[in-house]
Amino acid sequence: MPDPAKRELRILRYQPGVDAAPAFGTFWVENAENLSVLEALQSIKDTLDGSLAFRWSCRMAVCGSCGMMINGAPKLACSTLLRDLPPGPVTVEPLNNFPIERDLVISVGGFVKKIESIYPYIIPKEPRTIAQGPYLQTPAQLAAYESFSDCINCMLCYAACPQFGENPDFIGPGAMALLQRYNGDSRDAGRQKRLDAIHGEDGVWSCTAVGICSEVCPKSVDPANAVNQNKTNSAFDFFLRFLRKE
Amino acid sequence: MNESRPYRRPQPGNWWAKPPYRAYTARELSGVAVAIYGGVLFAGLVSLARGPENWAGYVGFLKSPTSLALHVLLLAAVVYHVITWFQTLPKTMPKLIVNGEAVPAKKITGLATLLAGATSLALVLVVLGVTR
Amino acid sequence: MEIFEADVLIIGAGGAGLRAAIAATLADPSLTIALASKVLPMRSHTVAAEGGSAGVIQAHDSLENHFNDTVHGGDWLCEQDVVEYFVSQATPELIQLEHWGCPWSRKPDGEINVRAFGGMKIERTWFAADRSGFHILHTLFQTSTKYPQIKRFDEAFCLDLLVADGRAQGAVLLSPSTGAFTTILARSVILATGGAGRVFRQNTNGGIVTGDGMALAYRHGVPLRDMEFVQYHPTCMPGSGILFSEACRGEGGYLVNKDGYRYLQDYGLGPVTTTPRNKTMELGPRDRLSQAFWQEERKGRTLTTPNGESAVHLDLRHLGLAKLKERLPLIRGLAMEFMGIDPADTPIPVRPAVHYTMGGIITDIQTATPLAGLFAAGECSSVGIHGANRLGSNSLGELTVFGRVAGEQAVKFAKEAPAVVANKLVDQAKAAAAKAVALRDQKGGGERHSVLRKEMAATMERGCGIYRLGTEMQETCDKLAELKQRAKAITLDDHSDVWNTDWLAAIELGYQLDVAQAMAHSALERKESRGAHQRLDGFEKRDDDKYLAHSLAHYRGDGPPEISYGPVKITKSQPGTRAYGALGEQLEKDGTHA
Amino acid sequence: MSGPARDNPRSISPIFWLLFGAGGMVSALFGPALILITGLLAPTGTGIPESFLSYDHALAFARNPIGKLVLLAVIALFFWHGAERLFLTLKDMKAGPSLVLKLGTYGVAAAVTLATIGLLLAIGF
Ligand SMILES: Cc1cc2nc3c(=O)[nH]c(=O)nc-3n(C[C@H](O)[C@H](O)[C@H](O)COP(=O)(O)OP(=O)(O)OC[C@H]3O[C@@H](n4cnc5c(N)ncnc54)[C@H](O)[C@@H]3O)c2cc1C
Ligand code: SF4
Ligand code: F3S
Ligand code: FES
Repeated sequence: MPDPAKRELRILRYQPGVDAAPAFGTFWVENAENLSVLEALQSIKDTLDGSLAFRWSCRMAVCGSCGMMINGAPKLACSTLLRDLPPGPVTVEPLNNFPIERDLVISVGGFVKKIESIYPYIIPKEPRTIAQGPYLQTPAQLAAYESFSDCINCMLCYAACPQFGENPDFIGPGAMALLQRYNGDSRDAGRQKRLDAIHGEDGVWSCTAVGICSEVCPKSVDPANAVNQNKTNSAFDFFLRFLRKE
Repeated sequence: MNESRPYRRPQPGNWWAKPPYRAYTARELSGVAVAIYGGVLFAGLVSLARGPENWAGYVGFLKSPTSLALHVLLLAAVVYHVITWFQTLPKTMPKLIVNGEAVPAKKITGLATLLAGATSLALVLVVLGVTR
Repeated sequence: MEIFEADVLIIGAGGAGLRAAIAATLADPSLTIALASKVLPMRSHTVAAEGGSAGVIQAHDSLENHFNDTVHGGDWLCEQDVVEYFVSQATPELIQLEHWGCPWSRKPDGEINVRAFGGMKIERTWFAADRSGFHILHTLFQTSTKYPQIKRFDEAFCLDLLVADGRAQGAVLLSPSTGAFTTILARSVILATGGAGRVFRQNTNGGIVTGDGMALAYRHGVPLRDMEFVQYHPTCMPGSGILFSEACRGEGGYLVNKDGYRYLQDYGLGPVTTTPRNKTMELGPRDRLSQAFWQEERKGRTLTTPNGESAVHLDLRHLGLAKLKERLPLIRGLAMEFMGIDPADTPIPVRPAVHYTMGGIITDIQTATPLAGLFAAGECSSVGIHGANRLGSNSLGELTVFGRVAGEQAVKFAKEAPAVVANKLVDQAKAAAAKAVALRDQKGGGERHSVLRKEMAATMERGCGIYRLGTEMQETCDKLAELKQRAKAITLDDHSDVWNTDWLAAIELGYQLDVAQAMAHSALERKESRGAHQRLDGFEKRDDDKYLAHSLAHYRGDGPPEISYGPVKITKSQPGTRAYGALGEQLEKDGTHA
Repeated sequence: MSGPARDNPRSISPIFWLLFGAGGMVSALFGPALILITGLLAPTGTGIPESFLSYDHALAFARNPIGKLVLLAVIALFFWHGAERLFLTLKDMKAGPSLVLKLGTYGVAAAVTLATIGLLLAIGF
């Protein structure tokens, strides 16, 4: 008789140097009704197998550490409750489209480089001193970029995007959300510089508007908008650059 | 000290045929229907340039059940194209801010789809009116 | 072992560490700044701060008000000269963040908006919806990428500081992704490693908040100051401890017991008003609110949640859906995601949980510790502004104000310091690495560190909770001593080097036990009640004659810490009665407390 | 730290993408109506007289400058639209080497565009 409070987790395990390829390992967790997937992993680590590796920190869906594939879909483990998943075994895998370093831990360095490549800071229109006080920014001007500033860098969108799966150099949805966060900011004047950073094949032009990135985003950032809006911008820039005087 | 040896899991080659990407592939292929219809028109233009007899053959084809069936299929595919086109539209434009709040994508899609319905309807009515 | 030479090394890339890095590079762009963090900078726990950051901006407010609120809030255990400096610098720093792009919430005319916060007389908390810490952290991280002189070591775990000739000169790092060690040599070092809330069971802190920097400095002879003062936040999710920001109350939320009664009026926080009134009822300070909960629980007037925790209700229903969506979207999301409750139509069960460590690595107003070349900023430090109880929204301000000071001071020190003595330091680093490897590989008694961690958290909650008893604190001290012994003989499940998180957690447990000991022993020694330290065993009153003094915990290796006391700097506010609600207003009128 | 602008040649995709977009928009706004009219209503004589499909009528339309423009726009843009989508889908399917796919899609669209211009000129004014 299966215990209703118990739940089976099938976790993809991989240890470099030991395993030739990842393989699933099975664990049963107690008292599963009240646990998030993250808490289930923690209880496995604390009581069954301390070698299970995964990232986590805030456990409140804001730090972006705990992205993984849960039943095949990219999710934050901390805000995915076992009781909300369909009955039966739960599969847990590292995020798709990223190299697996160990178990559920994937490589993040490439993503960080992408963020750094798009000038992710205010390039001021009119520099101000502290004594001059804050810039004015109306709620409407804030709303123009606010959703893009909510990105927690969880990379779920990258795990969902098949074009990133095909081309790991594709700048990708998350970094584009950040780019649009600054391009859309009324205090900023760096738009052209950033457009120049993404006009290549690995920039916006790898996106085919699949749109799944926005569907899986846990923070409603709408990265697909950021990418495709900039496809429009970059396309016009392709022709308008001849009119620009430099 | 071991070097880390990241393992790369390749994306399956048939991802495009599997959910959740299947809808995207269908959307893309619906765009091909647009080109096929363009091909039908192009064939008409060729016939027209070749003279009245050739044109008559073309018109004969248009009246054939094969052509009618083809056009019903094309119409269905293009309507799917219209719907998905406007679902994508809000992604390709800047956020619309009205009264300090971003207009939801659904609203933009809805309005644009209505507008497209109206333009198509208008064209049909104009043609019907002019040719009467 | 790889060796990297920097001018300034910063350990910790949360709000304080990032601000320090930017300040350092702006102070002298020719220097190399190494910035190490055990997680990616944007995962640092500053990301979780919800409510906002205090800085005087309204015309009818004044620096003096902010000063007084802070010093009263801290029950006069604050360094008043430091508080004075802090309040004067908080607003400029918030403006600086604004210039760097922080998306502060605005008024319709585009000016900065502020909200009310507990213990603050006038609204002065700048906020970015209820994701203030998130936006501050991301703004700082992104801005820091502008400066190539800042050489980041992301996901690099600090094992030890390198100290030679009485001077901090670097650190040894472990890279989880390879298991490789790196020695960083630097002419000055800043610790910005955050708090230690994870030594308790129910807490609002992220998994990485394990007091590492505190323990590192402490082990090198730097005293930890005021460690007994641990803040309980009154409104947290029962079980997980996830925080519901004070902003809930700032926006007008009610706290009610199981009978629907706004019980705070019974604890000197009245009068009851329907709209929020500063320093009254729900806008009283955190320690008082958490203490009121404890009393209600004893009176049997709390409810019990399905997972067996007691709780009261945070009622936000009267705020309406629109306001919740605009001002408290994260809070609403948390309640819906984690508890299946929409606060727009159901009250949220909440209870107190450990939130913040007021104490930390002792520093002077320049953020310098007694160890030359070592600076500390942020929650790991005790620069002296929080006293016995921190006011909500004073901590984010602290990160930027003192993060900047630390960056500038560390640069100044680095430029004057002699070159580092590489050989000695590399030997030290090798020894530290060897020790870590030995822990990883040891075949101990077979006990798991997770077992010890649970026992530590439970004993800390029991002995160093909202109210404290000498006997229980003694038991906690004894238990911690026992755990420290057992910790030496643990066995890991994992002996590999790539992403051995079993290993990292075991090292962190060592840090936590040291910090917990400092807390418990400092608490046991303080025979009075002040701020967050409340005793029920004959020491219910504040005792300014004996204890208007900072506790200092000194590391004594395997033995218990030694507790001594240091003076409190009082400049313009003489200790008075710390009262809120109607009594507070009366006293203020009479001028009894400034 | 990484210099994005370096090693970052500009893609020529915008040319195809804009043609694709224009075709998509025209077909979204008028596609269903056009198919309905030329493919279903006119051939079956539903609401539209026989003369609509007569050679003279069609020739007059194709000789009218505006008519020419409409025909060019619709035929060429529809092809470019389909070409882009087919190319990307075939690429997703890894159906063949990129050059072959490009010739089979963009190549066809370009050929049809040129042919249409040629035919419209040949038909005269
Ligand atoms: C849920 C919550 C809400 C809060 N809300 C507010 C609020 O509204 N207003 C307010 O003023 N304050 C608030 N606070 C308090 C405030 O957020 C924290 O005190 C502050 O963010 C701490 O910042 P920090 O830079 O000192 O440390 P953190 O942000 O915690 O950063 C610590 C850094 O040190 C690194 N580190 C730690 N150990 C090591 C090691 N061994 N090796 C290498 N790196 C290491 C970490 O990786 C991290 O980068 C809140 C706190 C919590 C928990
Ligand atoms: S856009 Fe969304 S899914 Fe992508 S990284 Fe940001 S928060 Fe995560
Ligand atoms: S899923 Fe990928 S293809 Fe574009 S719209 Fe999103 S980035
Ligand atoms: S642990 Fe932070 S997002 Fe899940």
